[in-house]
Amino acid sequence: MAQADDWAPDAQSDRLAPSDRLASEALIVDVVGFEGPLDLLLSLSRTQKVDLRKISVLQLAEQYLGFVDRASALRIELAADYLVMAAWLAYLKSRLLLPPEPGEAGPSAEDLAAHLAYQLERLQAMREAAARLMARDQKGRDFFPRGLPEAVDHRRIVSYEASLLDLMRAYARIRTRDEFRPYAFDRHNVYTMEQALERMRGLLGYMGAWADLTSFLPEGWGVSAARRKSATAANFAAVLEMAKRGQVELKQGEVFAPLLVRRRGEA
Amino acid sequence: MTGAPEPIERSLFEAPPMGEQERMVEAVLFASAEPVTLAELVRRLPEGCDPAEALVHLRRRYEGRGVNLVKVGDAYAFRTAGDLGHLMRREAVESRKLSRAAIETLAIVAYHQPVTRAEIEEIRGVAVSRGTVDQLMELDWIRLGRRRMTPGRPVTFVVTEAFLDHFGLESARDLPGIKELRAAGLLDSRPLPMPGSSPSEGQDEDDDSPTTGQSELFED
Amino acid sequence: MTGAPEPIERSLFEAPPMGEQERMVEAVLFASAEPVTLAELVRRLPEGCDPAEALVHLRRRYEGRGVNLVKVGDAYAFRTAGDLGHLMRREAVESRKLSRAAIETLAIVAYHQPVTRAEIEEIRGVAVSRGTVDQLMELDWIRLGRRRMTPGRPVTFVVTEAFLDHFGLESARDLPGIKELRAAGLLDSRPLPMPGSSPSEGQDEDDDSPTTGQSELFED
Repeated sequence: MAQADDWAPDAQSDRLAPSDRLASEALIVDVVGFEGPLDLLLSLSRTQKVDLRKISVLQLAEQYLGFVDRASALRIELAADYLVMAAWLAYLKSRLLLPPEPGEAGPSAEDLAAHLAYQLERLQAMREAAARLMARDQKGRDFFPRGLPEAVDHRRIVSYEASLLDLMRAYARIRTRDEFRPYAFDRHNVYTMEQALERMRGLLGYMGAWADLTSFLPEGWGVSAARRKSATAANFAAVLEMAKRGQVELKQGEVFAPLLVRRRGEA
Repeated sequence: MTGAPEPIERSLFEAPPMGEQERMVEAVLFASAEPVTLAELVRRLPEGCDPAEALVHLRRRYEGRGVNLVKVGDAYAFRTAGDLGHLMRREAVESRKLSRAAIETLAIVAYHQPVTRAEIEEIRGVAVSRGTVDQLMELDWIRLGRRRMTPGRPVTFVVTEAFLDHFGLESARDLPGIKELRAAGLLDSRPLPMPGSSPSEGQDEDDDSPTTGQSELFED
Repeated sequence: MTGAPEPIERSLFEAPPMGEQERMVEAVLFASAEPVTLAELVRRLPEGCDPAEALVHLRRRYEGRGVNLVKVGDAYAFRTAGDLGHLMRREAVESRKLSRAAIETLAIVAYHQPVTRAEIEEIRGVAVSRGTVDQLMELDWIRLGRRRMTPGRPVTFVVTEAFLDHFGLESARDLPGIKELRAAGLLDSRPLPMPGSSPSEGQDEDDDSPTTGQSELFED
């Protein structure tokens, strides 16, 4: 192949003529433009201009190896998968050229070559299929659904929506949180608002005159600072909620003064 | 559809035959999100068309059908025939996004079923409110499973057939694992901040309106 | 409208005449932007109706009109005729441009479904990039299928009804050129001559037994 010959490595790659430089730049662009070795092979195979089933894998291997040589001569970093493919093609090439070893097991070189040709043909076929798919009439572009869906009945049924993607992301979010941050949620020293609300509701009946909110700390939560803080905050949130519901009244004489609470309707 | 024979001597930029114009008006009215005025039809149909006449034909065509062509102000639209309104009941569905607490709880049940409430809390790191579980049970996405044969014999939760149906799964085992999620690019490998510690996390919570957030915490 | 005189001695719960059933199906389908399944039509029409037959009549009635009755999977919908798209430009939604990788991945899922990620990579010869699957799932064009019953039990992907709806397909069997591709053996999961020796198989993904690939979906 002429092309393969052009790409043969030559010693003077350090001093490139302008035309060579252009060529090398084109090569860089090309390498970037390919989606991996199979894509590159498919492009190279087009120069043979034959049915992909009748393609010469030997010729293709040579073209590919030439390409890789050329790239390395131009000091283009090729991704590992390009080099893996090069090694495999070199192996295949040698197997195709040499007579099979007597008693050799495994698939013949022809089988391997045929499979590569099949892979290329299949990739090409899927590309064409993709193009045909996208060329179809598409909803919202070529044909349209009802623009004014009717909702006659005003009875509202609430339906909660969640997609599988939401579900998986939620799970992923929880799991990765654990992965990256050792799970150390200290529930022992956390008093939740729900707990506080539950307890304060029970105490509602006993609330008479104005009483300091801090006097409602649950037993055992006033000793350590962390526990006291958590319980106070929870109690505070709980009485705010109860005040919102009209169950208790709150007052505070001045900033930072004790917060007083009593049952609503208490004289 | 084939009206009078067409006069052949007219210009190249001939308006399409009336049958074709009727099709066009039909399609435009169908796809439009609002009633369409005659002026708008004139603008949208090819030069030389007579949408007023096409409307007359179209109106007649839909007479007595399940859908009628009606005039709304000075615009036109298709509407369900008045006597069939009772069939339209299911259209009035209001969809809401599930709260973050609910979707996380649901995810844990799906991935870990059968799972007890304590285990859900262990995994989420926060208490699970009764409202969340109730909501998921009401949606018929989770149900009670067998009791766990451990001290206290806690109840477990499992997902339902309705759940599989809604999420298009054949079985809960078809859910991808964490490795697969990451491999498929569904999962950012960057660690996520803890709730409340970053603004981006704050946005996540925004889909819960403050009222639903509250009532979930303070359910009776 | 008034067909044969109605026999009065028949039951109160008699199904309405076919012409009336056709009107009902017409109204329900017209009112919905999404395809409506046959099961849903049965649910919504009065007891004893035969929406399947009504659909046959209705489909014929709308043949060649500006709006057509189309089948999407197990569901039915009215859609404007494909040749009139140019009139609806105002309604057109600017769709996100899909990358070449996304388009090819979509095609591979559609033609090879159910297909594993490893198989998609094997066909394209490159890793499925992060976000590609994500994007296609977000569009609701692909979803998870059943896990493959091979070592590692990898998840599979299949296309959705929304995909069929978007591309105006009745079923995945109607994909352009699928018969020819199958006849040419290009949809087979052809076994490699020697496991592990093929270039694109580089990784340890050979856990999928290649034979299970096709048969599942295209059994008929």
